[in-house]
Amino acid sequence: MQVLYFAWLRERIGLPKEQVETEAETVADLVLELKSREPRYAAAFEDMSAVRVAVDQELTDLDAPLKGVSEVAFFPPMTGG
Amino acid sequence: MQVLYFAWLRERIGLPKEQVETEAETVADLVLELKSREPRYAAAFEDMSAVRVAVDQELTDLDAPLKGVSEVAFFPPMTGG
Amino acid sequence: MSVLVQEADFDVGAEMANMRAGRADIGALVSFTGLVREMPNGSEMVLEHYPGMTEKALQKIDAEARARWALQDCCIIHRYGPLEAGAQIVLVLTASPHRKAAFEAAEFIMDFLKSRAPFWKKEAGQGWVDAREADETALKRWR
Amino acid sequence: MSVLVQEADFDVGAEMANMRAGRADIGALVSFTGLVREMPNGSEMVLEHYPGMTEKALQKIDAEARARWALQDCCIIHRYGPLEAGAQIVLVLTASPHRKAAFEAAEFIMDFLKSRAPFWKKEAGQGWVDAREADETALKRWR
Repeated sequence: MQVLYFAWLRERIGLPKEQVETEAETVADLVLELKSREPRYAAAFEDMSAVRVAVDQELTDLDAPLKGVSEVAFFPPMTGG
Repeated sequence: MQVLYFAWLRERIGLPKEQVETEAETVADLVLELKSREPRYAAAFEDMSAVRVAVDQELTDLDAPLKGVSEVAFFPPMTGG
Repeated sequence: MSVLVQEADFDVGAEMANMRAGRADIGALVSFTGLVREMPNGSEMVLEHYPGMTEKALQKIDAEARARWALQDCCIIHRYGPLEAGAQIVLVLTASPHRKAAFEAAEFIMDFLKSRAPFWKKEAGQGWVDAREADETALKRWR
Repeated sequence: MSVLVQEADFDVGAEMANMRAGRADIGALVSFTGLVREMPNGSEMVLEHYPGMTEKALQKIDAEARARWALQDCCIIHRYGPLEAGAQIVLVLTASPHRKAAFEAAEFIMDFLKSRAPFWKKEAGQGWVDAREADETALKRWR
């Protein structure tokens, strides 16, 4: 599964995207898994109220299932326009 | 006093403006006076709910006093924009 | 001058560029352009107006909008005379730091202009256009 | 295509002329242009986006607006990359027979675009711009 990071999440984690092999069933599970890996993930995902998630390029939430998913993205609240 | 007519009021009365000497105290009085003059005025002012009035270029109503006024205009509801 | 009443056409892009020129504090620029819609019979209309009162009425609407919203600039251009189908009739431009004020002020100006500025449309072959009840109703929103 | 995500600037006048070309049934044309406002420190910002998802999100907003209002046409252009103070960021154009639909649809699109399209602003010397509570609140109007 491709995992993407944008804005300050990209900066804290230190890369724009990576290939992640995981058995995580939901986005929340994936976040826990990443946090346990390295401090930079723990720092990025410290306050999940400031993090938004998209699964296969659709906005969703932490409960979203990951079965069959090819792309997950994490980013802060959007500030376009 | 200068009296102006616009749109179908101008067409019914047959002129865009005229000088009127009057003792009328209000716009309503002026309308009565004009109606009594000639049928074309009576026809133009037949349905006053379809007529709007401006006194010295400010929208107002039939009760407006005419003392000191130099310009009165009659026209249908506006359809600009 | 932010109010123009003219027979000539106008250039929306040029008016916008003009409003933006020499400043970088505008966050939101809203434009409304009113156009002559194709008519079933005939393709031309004539817009009559009340010279003198028209400018005053538009300036009053412009001043009222500036008093109600934090506008950085505001511009109203309204044409008169013969106009073909597809032609531009009116332009309202509003500039503000934030979008809500720019949108609301432009809507407010159009709502008042529609039934408070002395213009009358006559369609070729159709006669004088009736005022729309909806235009009068639209004003109530701003009371 | 009515949705464009691009680094290049856009020409509002040209986009409007394009929308009006070859037709005379449009009565109301509303544009919203979002601009980079001058910042206290530094005069540049960078707009990051999520290629692929951005286009999808904007197309979804565009489709939603067309479903809710009787639009004759609709166009969204959003830039990304480095942008100087005064630069254009976003353009929304809506065309309709009547003004109410054109105004509402443009506001709706901007309200959703602000907090639902994947763009993030970083100001030079200031860091990432925080989302505004007011932008989230603005969405409630459309429920």
